[in-house]
Amino acid sequence: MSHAAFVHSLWTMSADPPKKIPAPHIEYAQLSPTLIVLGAAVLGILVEAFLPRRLRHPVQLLLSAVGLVAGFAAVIALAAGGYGTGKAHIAAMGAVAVDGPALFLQGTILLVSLIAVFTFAERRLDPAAHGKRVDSFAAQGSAVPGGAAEQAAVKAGFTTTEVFPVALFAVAGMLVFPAANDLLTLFIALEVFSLPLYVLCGLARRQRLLSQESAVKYFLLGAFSSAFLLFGVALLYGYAGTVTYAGIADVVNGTVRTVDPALASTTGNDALLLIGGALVLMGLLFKVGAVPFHMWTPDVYQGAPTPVTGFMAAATKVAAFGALLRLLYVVLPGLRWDWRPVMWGVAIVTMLVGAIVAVTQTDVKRLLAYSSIAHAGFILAGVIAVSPDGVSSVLFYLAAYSFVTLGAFAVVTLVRDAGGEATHLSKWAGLGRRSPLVAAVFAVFLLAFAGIPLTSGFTGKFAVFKAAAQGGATPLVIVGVLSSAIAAFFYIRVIVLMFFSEPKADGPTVAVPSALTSTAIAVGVAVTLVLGVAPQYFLDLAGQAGVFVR
Amino acid sequence: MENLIGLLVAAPLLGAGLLLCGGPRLDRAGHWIGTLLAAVSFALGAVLFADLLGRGREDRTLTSHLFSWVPVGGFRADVGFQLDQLSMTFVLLITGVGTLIHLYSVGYMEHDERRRRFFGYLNLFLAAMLLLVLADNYLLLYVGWEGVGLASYLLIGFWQHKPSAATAAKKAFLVNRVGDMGLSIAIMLMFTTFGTFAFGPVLAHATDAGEGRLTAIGLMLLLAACGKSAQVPLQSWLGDAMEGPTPVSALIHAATMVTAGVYLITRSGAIFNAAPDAQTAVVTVGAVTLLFGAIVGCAKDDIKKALAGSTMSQIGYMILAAGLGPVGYVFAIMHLVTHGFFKAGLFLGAGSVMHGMNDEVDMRRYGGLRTYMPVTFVTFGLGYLAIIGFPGLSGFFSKDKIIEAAFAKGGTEGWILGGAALLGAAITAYYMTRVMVLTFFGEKRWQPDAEGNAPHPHESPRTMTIPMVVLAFGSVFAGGLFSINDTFLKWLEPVTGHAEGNSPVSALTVTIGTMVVLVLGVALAWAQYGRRPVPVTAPRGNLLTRAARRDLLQDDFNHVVLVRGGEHLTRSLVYADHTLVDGVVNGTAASVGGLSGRMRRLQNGYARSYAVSMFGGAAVLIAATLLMRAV
Amino acid sequence: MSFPLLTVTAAVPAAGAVVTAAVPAARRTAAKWLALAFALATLALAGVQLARFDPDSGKPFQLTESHAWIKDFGVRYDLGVDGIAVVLIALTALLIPFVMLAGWHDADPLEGPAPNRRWRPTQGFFALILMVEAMVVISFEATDVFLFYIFFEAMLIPMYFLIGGFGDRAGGRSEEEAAAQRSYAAVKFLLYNLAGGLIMMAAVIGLYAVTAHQLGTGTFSLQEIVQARADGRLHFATVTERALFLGFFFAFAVKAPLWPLHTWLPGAMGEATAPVAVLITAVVDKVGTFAMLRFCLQLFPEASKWATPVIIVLSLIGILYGALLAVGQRDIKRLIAYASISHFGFIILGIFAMTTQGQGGATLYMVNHGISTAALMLVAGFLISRRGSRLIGDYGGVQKVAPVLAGTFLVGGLATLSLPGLAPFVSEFLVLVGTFSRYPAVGIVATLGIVLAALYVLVLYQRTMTGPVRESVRGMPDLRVRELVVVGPLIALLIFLGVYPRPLTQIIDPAVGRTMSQVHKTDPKPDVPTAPTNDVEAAK
Amino acid sequence: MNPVNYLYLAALLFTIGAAGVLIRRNAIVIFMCVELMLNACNLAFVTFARLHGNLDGQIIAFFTMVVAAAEVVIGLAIIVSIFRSRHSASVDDAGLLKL
Repeated sequence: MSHAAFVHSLWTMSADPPKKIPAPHIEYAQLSPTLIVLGAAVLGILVEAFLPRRLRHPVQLLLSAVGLVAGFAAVIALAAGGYGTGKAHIAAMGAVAVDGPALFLQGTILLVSLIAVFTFAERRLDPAAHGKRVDSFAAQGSAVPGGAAEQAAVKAGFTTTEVFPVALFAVAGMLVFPAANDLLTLFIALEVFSLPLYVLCGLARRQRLLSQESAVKYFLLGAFSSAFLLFGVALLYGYAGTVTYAGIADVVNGTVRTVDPALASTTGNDALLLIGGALVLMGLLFKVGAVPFHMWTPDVYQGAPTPVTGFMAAATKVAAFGALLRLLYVVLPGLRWDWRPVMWGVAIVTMLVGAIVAVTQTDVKRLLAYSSIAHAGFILAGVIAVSPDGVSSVLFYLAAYSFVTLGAFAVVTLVRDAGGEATHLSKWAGLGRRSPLVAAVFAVFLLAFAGIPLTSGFTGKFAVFKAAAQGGATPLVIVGVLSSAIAAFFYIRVIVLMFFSEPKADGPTVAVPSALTSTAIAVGVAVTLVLGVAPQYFLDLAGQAGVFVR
Repeated sequence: MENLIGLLVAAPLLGAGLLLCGGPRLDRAGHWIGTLLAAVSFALGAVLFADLLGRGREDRTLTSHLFSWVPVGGFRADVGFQLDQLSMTFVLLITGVGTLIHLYSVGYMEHDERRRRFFGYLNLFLAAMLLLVLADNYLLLYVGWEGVGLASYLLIGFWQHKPSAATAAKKAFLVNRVGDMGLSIAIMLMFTTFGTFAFGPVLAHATDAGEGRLTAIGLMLLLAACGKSAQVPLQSWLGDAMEGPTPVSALIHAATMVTAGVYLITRSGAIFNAAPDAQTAVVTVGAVTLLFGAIVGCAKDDIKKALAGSTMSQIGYMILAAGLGPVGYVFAIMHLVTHGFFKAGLFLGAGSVMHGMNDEVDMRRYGGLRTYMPVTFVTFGLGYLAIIGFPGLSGFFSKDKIIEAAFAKGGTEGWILGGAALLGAAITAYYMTRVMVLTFFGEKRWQPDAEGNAPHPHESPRTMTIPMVVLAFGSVFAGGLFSINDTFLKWLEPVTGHAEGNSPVSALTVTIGTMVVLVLGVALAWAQYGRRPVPVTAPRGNLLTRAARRDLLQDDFNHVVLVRGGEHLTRSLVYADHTLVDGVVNGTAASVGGLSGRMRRLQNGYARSYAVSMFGGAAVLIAATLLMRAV
Repeated sequence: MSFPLLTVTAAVPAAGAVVTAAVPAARRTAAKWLALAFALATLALAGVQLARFDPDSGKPFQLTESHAWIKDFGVRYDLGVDGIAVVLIALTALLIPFVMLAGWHDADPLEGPAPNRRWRPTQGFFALILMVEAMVVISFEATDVFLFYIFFEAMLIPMYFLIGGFGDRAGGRSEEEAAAQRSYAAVKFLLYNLAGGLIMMAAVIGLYAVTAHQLGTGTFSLQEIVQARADGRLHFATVTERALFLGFFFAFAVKAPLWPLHTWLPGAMGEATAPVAVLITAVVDKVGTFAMLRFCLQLFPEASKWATPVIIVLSLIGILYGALLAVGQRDIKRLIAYASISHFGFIILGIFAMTTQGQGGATLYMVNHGISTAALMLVAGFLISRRGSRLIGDYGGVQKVAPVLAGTFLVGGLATLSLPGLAPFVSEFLVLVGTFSRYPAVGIVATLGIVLAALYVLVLYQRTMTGPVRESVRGMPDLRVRELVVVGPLIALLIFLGVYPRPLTQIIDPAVGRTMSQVHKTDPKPDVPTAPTNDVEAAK
Repeated sequence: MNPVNYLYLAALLFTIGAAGVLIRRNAIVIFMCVELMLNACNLAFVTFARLHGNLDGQIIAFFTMVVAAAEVVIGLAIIVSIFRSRHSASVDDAGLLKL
């Protein structure tokens, strides 16, 4: 038929009375982790609305803790129910996958968030303002820094207890992100966890200007990247006529050829596929902080309230890598020969840039930011090894890394001077003399980052590189090893600073944390050492969880 | 009987252990303990000697295998002793002279607060030297070889507070190490050639090996000998070694240790016999050294250094003889023994003189001492006569034979060697006379020393004179006793073998020749120093004299070439290590740092530039992906 | 199952480290004695190992233990000792107590108020030493490449703190200067070795990839790999094998250290206190040479042979270079460090000469060098602690005021220049013979090393000990009892092993023979086979 | 006319938006540009939906609008707060965090 006629037919078709849209069938039980957390978040909002201030903090803490624990329990239940392996399938009309990787990552995210929430709730570090203990969040986010309103708020001892529900929303988003099984869900989840994070970044109690600046940067760049991602989604949709992973994959593999020739200009047009894929990839790489989409990381990590930084650094990475894995393994395996070389490049550049730039950093948080970039590179090396080993190694690495990161940032919150946290490295000189314990703990984390044997960092690195090597990516391993050598240099530098240089007279004090932060740090150390010495059980977990459902 | 051999070595070793670890509580009795143990091993030696004499000429070899030392794979080194006529000779010489010198030292070192340690070192030396001559394989010999080196190091540097002494000691050890290098390479060669380095098999199978290999071994052994026996080119240490106490010079640097080289060559005779080229090298070294030493000896004003030069030259004779092969071995050893007597005697005499002259060593400040220290004069005089080869005294017999043997080498070689030997004899007569005259004749040229107290020459105590007397007897009669119907030859022959050389000139001619040159030498010396007064400060002298005073510039050569060169080398290496080798490493680190600093500036804090990088990144990503598809 | 002797031998010092570190700040002395007790216990256990080790049993490894550990990586907790390992373990266990005694006061906190009540340098010092011991011991025992690698790497951390955390009193320099140079040395040590280790990690991964690819399941078990190679189930492509070999060897060569990767050693040994320096050169570095012998040769025989020429040349350079630089040093400890570089040259030379004498000698050399360097370095440390300066030029005439110190120093020096009669001579000569019998020229050049050794030792002795007594050393006390207790036994051992090394060689010999056979090398035969009779009588 | 042209338009809009983000200083404007990009995506979605003859794209467009709205809420809040503390909405003034 003629072209015009075809177009007309479309018009008329849409003019028909709309068919009944069947109510979707949702497996609530299998989505329960997400739902529980969301519920907790909503409750949290209500709490903010109705409870008196003094009660909010404990209640929020309790609420979110319970929520997260319950969520975790749900994950365990699902895993025990075999959803991780045998009964893995796609839930919610193909929107969400319930399979090994999803559950493993969700479990990790929930645990990490639980620990992170503890650090959120820490109220012993800052000196009591007007007799009221305060946490590291702004008295009133909306108030102008240093303005009358803020002073009043401080005097009144306000604290932004909204962070708890906000964080919970973010967690909910993160839970969906790695499980998202169509591009739309992916995008929504992305936004759902990004937006709260933007807010959280802006809520620091001290150095609010930095905090707000980081929020703005994160927000603008985040929005920018998600726009790219969305456009990529659009193009992929245009390519495949569907946004479900399975659907796209089918078209990619050429199993389905839905087109009547007139649509050949779009459907099955590889240009759309490649560009779209690249853009979506970029959106995810932005989240994991891979070069060249990494530039927000240092600024945001430095400016954000340290607990939030820890939370972001750990949880976001897990979620984002989860999504990345799923995209590459479920949607684009057919395209392997196109994206692998590109990802090689990205991985190499990321490892090197992260390691090299970190060498000259002078601020602990920025240092950790760059180190996180380098680690993103290492993980990418594992991602690129397109094999079950690759998946499980990445899962393991994420679990190991996230706890180390949390612990490290938790330690950072302890080292304080008059201006709040003393994050400039020069201030850390001689910390080992002043408080050997804290310094030792931090040293442990640094060594784990550096990948010294008997720490989780080593096991993870080994697993990832091993997968890469077996996947035939030997060059990646070499570069990885080299950049680890460079990275070792600055981790060691910090250790030298802490232990071998004389303490400064005006050096910072090390605050004695409450049980909350202590728990966070303790857990961090414990996980670091356990995964370093006896990783077999967890490797098994990751191994079993290494299969995606299609 | 065999077990006694072990004790022979053990006794002085025990002494060394006691005296060195015993601590101050042994200060009072220490020297006597040392002397006693030396005497004990002499006694044991005597007993064994008697035992050997009791046996038939052919089975005069005792062996005792103690334990397997280093068994690794095919490499078997044992600690085992072999006592035959050759080692027996040495044992008696070492322990005998050794004991005497212990005795002498009791008096000589009386006023030294570290006397105990001195005797400890002496005992250590005895033990090492005995090990050297008793070992039944080259590796164990090597142990003794370096052991005596150590002892000599400790003893030369005994007065460590004198920098000169410390330096001399170090020099001696280092030069010897060069020699030792030769020995160890020789042993390796033996191992690769024969699969073992025990005397028995090696010497038995020497002829089976290729001549080239044997020559190599021979040359390496020669190098070792040069180091230990102060032969050219490794002789430079001996003169400085005189920094040590005189008894040390007498025992180690005259009578025993320095003759170890001769022992080594004689012991390895089987190898040298099969390697004529090596032998040629040996005789050359011997001839050169005997002249070299003699010339140096003429120029020195320091009595001990003069004697040292003489020692060099005399050992030159021995090496020369040993190099001649079966013709000379016996005479080499014979001269070695006689030399052991008279040279030790001379040194002890010199020591006694110094003892009486507040340790003045410059002969130009002696003179006319014969009346003040008669015993010393007489014993020294007898030693003098012996060394210049005065008919009927020890030196005469032994040296004469060597000169004969040299001629017997035959051909031009024979004439050259013989001539050199004769010339050496002449010079010997000259410089020894010079020493004699300067010291004991002429008018008194004493001068108050640095502290301004004038010397009061006096005879030395008994403990010192007795050994001198005994040695004097030795230097007078030993040669004769040995030569009466070739006792010594018959005694050694089973070990070293012997061949009569066919000399182009008759023995008589040689003897007359020696007499003539002897007279000439003496007369010349007398004319120079006996007739006219001797200036207290040495005249500038002609070129040769000045060169000879400086050991014929050998040290200067070493200094310029080795020391300076070495210093430059090390200094530049230290620099290179820091700048180059380490520089590369630090350079890498630095460049990474620089790179980091530069890349860091990209992070300029402007959100928009971040956005640019993202945009660019996206572009690249897309481009790359498309490209991948394109290719 | 039988008593896990090997595990316990490593566990005791580890436990000791924990316990010692936990001792409250006030009870310094108690901590020291406690640590010493643990070290002695370890020594006892090492003794038991020696006793229970049967040199002549045909088994490649004895006292073995084997448990699954990380099966995803094919890693097993496999322990076992051969003749070489058991001897080196004994050496380690033997030296540690002396190191502790020698460093008895090195870590006493400076006068003045402690920066914090938890500040316990002394406890830390001794705990770290024990930790190092534990890790060294287990890396000697590990027969699983990965297990070895883990401790080979982890060992760096406690060493690093020992070097950077505890130095000599400043001497000429200001405290800051001293601290700066110290931490520079420590960082250099760590980065150098870490780089080596990381490159080795790549090789380890590669090894896994190969085994996993060819055997189905990846494995790190030394025996299994060797076995698989033997019966042809496992075959390395030439390039792969060489690459892997280089990866391993690089790490070991840094640790050993082999020229030109040595530049960290002088700094580290110079800045660290004498006992720690001993720990570095006598104990930790031995792991490197040991690993060459055990892993490089046994895992990659072909590649080892391929690399031999280069390695031989490098170690030859190392011998002469180290010696020459030692001559040029002005700092006592750096001098000893360079001397060690020269000696490590000998060890590596011996290993790659691929002869029984060479490898047996090299192994013996590791032990003897450990003892002799310990003796020399510790005495040097005593000297330095008296005067507070490391510069040779600041001493002179010490033998007059402290004869015993000078005497022991001399003996240590003589051992270093491998004087016959002292232990090092035996090993050095074995190495030389072993090398000579395969590469005569190399052997001869290497022999120059013994002359140079004499040079630097005697120069050191002359400048520090002899000559007129310097004002600076006047009234310097002689060795104290504690110090004698440290030096005496070491010297006794040097003499004993020099006269009667048989006990060691008996244990080492079979192991070396096995290594040789795995490299498919046999000793060159002598040209003139002498009558067997003398061999027989020599054997008895 | 050929609906494919709408795609070109979408691409054009998207590019304009992106360029705006890169060029403009004012945070608000940048943010608007981002919104423009999102809407460009919407256009693409509906066009594709049209081409494919299914409704997914159109539905997605609605989701996108919601998300955009949410972003506005968050974004404006943040921008306003920083404006109030710095009295400037220029992103180039926010340069404390760097290197």
